[in-house]
Amino acid sequence: MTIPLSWVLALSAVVFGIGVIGLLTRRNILILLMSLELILNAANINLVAFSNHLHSMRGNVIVVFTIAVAAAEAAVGLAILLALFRNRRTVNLDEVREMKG
Amino acid sequence: MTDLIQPIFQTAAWVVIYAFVPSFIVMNAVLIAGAFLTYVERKVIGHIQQRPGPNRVGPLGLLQPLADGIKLLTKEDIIPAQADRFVFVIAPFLSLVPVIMAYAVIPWGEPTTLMGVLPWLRVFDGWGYIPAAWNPFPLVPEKATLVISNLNIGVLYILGMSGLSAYGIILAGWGSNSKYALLGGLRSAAQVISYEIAMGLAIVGTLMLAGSLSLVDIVRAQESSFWYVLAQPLGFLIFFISGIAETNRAPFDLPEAESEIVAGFHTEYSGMRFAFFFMAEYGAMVIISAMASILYLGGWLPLQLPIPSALPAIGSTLAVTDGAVRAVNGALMAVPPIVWMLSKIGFFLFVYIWLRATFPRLRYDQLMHLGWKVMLPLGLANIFVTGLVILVKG
Amino acid sequence: MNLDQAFFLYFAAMIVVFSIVTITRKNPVYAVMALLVVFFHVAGLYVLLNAEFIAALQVVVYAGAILVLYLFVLMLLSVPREALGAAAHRRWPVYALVGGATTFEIALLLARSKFAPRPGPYPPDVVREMGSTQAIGTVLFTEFLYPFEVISLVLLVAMIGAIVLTKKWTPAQGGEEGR
Amino acid sequence: MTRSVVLFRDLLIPILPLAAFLVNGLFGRWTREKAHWVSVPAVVLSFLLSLFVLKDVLSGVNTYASLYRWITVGAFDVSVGVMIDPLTAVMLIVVTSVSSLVHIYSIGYMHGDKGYARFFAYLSLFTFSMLMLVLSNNLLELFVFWEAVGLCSYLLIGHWYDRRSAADAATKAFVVNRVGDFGFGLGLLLIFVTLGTLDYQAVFLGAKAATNQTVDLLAPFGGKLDVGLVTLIALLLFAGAMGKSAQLPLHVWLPDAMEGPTPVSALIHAATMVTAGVYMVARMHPVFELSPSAMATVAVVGGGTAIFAATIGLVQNDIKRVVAYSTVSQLGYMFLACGIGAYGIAIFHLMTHAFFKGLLFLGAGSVIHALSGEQDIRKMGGLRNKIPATYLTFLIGSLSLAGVPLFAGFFSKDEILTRAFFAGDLGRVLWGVALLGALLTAFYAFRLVYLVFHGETRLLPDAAHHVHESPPVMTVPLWILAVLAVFSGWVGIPLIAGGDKIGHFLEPVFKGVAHVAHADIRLEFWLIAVSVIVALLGIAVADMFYRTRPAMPDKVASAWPRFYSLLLNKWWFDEIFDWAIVRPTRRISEAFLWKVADVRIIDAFVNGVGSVTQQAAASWRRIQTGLTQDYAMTVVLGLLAIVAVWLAAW
Repeated sequence: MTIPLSWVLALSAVVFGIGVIGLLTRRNILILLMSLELILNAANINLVAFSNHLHSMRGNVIVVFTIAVAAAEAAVGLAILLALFRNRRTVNLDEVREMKG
Repeated sequence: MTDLIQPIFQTAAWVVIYAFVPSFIVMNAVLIAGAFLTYVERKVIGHIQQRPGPNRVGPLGLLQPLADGIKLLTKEDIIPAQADRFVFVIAPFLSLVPVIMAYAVIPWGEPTTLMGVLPWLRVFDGWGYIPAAWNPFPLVPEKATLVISNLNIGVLYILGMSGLSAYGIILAGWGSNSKYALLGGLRSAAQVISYEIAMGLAIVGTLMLAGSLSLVDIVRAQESSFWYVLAQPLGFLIFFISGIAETNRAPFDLPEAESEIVAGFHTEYSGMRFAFFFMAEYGAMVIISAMASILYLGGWLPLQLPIPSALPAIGSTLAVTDGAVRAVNGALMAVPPIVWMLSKIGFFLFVYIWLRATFPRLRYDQLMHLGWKVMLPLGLANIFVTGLVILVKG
Repeated sequence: MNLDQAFFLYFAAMIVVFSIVTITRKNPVYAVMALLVVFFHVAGLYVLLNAEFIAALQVVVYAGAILVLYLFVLMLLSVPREALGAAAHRRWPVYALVGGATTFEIALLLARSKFAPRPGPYPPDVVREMGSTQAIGTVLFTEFLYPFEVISLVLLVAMIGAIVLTKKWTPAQGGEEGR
Repeated sequence: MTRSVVLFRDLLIPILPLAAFLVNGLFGRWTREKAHWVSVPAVVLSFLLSLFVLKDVLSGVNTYASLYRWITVGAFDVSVGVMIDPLTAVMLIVVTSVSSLVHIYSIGYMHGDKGYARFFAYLSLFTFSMLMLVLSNNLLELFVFWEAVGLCSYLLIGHWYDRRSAADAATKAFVVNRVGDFGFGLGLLLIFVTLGTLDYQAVFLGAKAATNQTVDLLAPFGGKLDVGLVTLIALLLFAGAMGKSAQLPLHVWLPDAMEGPTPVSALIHAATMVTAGVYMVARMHPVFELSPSAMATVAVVGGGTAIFAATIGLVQNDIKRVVAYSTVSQLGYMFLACGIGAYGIAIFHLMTHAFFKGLLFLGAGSVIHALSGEQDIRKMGGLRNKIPATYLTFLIGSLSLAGVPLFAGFFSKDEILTRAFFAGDLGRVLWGVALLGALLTAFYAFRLVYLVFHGETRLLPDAAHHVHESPPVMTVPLWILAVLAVFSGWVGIPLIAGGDKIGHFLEPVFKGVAHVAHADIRLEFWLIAVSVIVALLGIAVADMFYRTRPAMPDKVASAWPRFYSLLLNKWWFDEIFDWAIVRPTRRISEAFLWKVADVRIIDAFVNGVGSVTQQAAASWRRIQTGLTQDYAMTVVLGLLAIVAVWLAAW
């Protein structure tokens, strides 16, 4: 009872693509962060699939790290969002363009 | 045709026998017990406060839960006009479902024949009415452990489910579109997240002793050594206090502090939706009690007194003979394991109610202070000391 | 088709559908709920792939902590619904197209690749026997011990950073007002 | 003790002053008046540890260890390491003991200075650098710390940097040293090119093999001038030593260096840093030994400097400058000893000189301190009773410098003279020169004593009131040094008296050197007698000139006015340098380097780069939209392109 590797890879590619599209098109920073989580999950799915496929634990271990990094990313990202909202009363990314050249 | 249907049938039979039937039994038992627990609570608190408690419906008021249930079922179901309907409707389910799901890994007792039911079911196999390929009964085992699923990550599973209970509360608060509800929801979410960390850290101590994440294995490990409350008294305290906070019970019931924010996140709820939150709360209480029993009091294991002569220092000074102790131990052993388990749970539930009747509610900053600056460091210290002891003793 | 594959198809379908739901909701609360569904099904997928420890982690950390944090921040912000404005920015079709094209390319690349199985020390039956928790622990605390410590440092720094960023500085504390 | 513990203990010797430097250097703001509580214990502890090292070396334990692979580029492989042998041990003791005493002395001398912590920081840094210099086991490490002590010297001469003269003197010291160090650097390069290593032991082994190689110096110009490779190396190294040890004609910086605080003069410009040149020549003696002409150069330069500086010392009026010229002269004696192959004696004289010259400088500092900053000996006189401790110790130092028997300076200087006498024809000539130098030395030493401490007071009236003896924190180091200035010579009592312990001690280091046999004990005795008579004669003349007949000096000066003015103006060295080097350099700089090269070429290029960048940025900045998603889009487009290329190349 096995699942072909290609199925999982296809799924992760699709999730990755959805995440990228969300990241590129949405204005709300919260949704952008969630898109990032989708991208990370796509990568994690790949890691676990290959871990299973190659009979190795390394992929799984790296997923542990990824989840930790995702937690850190969420904490810092949301903190920045809170600070931003406090100062600018907005959560829309295209209203923040101080770095314009 | 048979090639397709036969495996589906067998799978379905497998699902029914292994998943559906036990789940059905446990779920209903828990819900009924939860309802009955409200009665017990009112009665116990009544007696502590020197008043009789409910005593009108049925003998000793025993039918009170039933009356309450009928009342809640027939009550008008109100959804506030400004509420987010979808979130408002789904929140009570989100709060109850994880609690019920958590029961899947709670072991209730030793492998048993269920008083002979299981072998009897297998008798159908021999009658020959059913073609062998279609026969679901060979799946029935001789003996079954009293657990729906013995996951090898059981503890993590319970932690995950208890973490999810924050969703129901926070979404109920937000969906109601009311400031009391929102405040209650936020408080609850912060509280649940905070205390889940301390709880997780407390559990790690026992996990290190048992060397497994499976609840069944943890009980087995205590069978061959001793109850972990003896080795982890600090961990036990942290776990139980965090558990009370995790279930939003007094004295940590800030999310529903009626004097400050009316009824907290469920201010706007009524009828059966309201009842769902209640069932979730009592279900979670039972889960925490069961976890405390399994992790620290040996689960279904009977209480066994130590043999005096085996005690190194004080054994000879005791005026009790080994024989007497062995006799008592034998009597304790004769009590069925599930009774042990249930009575331990009952004990913790009693403590829950007792605490509610005794302690005043904490202030919010006190609650956070306790969680982050007392429980968390103590939990870490507990892990450190446990690790050190394991290292030293090899 | 066997039972695992059937489960996989179910999980995959749910993941894809709810991922799309996540990135298309105007109200972030719905997005969070959709993402919760996605995370649960990803956890299910991990169980299918013999990684039940990762699955538990997915539920405990992703669903139980990270996503709750999102929801929490959402409540704290309490952005008025009118202030959100349009969901996507004005050039979104172009951007979506580029994103889609990239995905297509990656899919093509994956489709053309060959992944020969190179049996390692942890075949599925061995993992099932010892439990994926023990297997991961063995590798994590030997081969990956140093990265593990580094990750804990990363988390600590992120925690401090989040606190510093969200703290309300008063003049008495020597910070700029309203920072 | 295990080897590593011993090594660690030895390393603590330089590390302690380094730590003191770091503390005072980084936290000087807080240590301020308490700076010495950091520096003094560190250096004293170093001294105590050095005693252990000496004990080990006495029992025959030498250390050679590479600690850290420093630079590895191709064949160039240099480690940081330590080498401890008897020579190092002697240097360690000298450096740490004098440094400790100077540190303690500075507590009193620098009291109330606004750069107190900075002063101690640099002093400790100097001690660290000097210790590392003597501990190093290869030439590059030596060179690095060679430069580091030069830096400390620069920093400390310019301690009172708000005084123009101090700042100028610091710069002068730095620049003149660069001239010598340029030669030193070339020497190192030549060694590496020839031998492929800079490690002492490897260099010594390799130098022997390279004895017969020659270098054609004029090859690039089409000419031909073959010079022995080893000679060239030795001379280049000696150029460095000349700069550092103030030998003719690179001596000009040392007298000016007296602008620094007096403890600095005592430590750096008398006892330790300036002797680094002598140490280096002694350390590199296997190379020098291979080239008789280089040896002769060293001896002649040393002898010449000895007499030359002594003549200037006769007429100078600044108390510190007299002592400074005396230092130059005594360093000349050390090089003279090196040049005739008597390295052990050179090091012996280095040690005794460190003690008595350190004493003289600190004594001079005590006088200056007593007179609230007055340095002109014409304005002193009759201080004998007012500052008795300073007087007594200064007198001991002067006796030692003059070479009066039983004082330390006598044994070492006399041994140099004796060895010179037995070192061939050139040696004889140098012996004569050195003997004359000894006469002059005794004269100017006691000129100083008489002018400062004896006779009528010539103090300015308001200065006379404030004359006071220095506090114990300054006089105790003086007494300790005075004791050393007497007894340190006794380890080198000549062979005829059955001594020369230090010679035996250093013998393993210089074992390759051909031992000059003492031809005749009776002759040697007569030589000693001659030098004693010369020393006493010098003192007697000084006594006559400055005590019994005070009119004599003026009479002598007016009898030979041109000679007197030549001496008074230091043989016009500064003026010659100014005319021959400084002014032409300035003229070229002004006319060409500044107005053409700098303004027209370099500035134009730099400004051009700036304006091109500005204009380019003006048009390119438009792609910076400030929208995060545009940047994310760029990332995704990059991914798209990379995967596309990959797919295309499949």
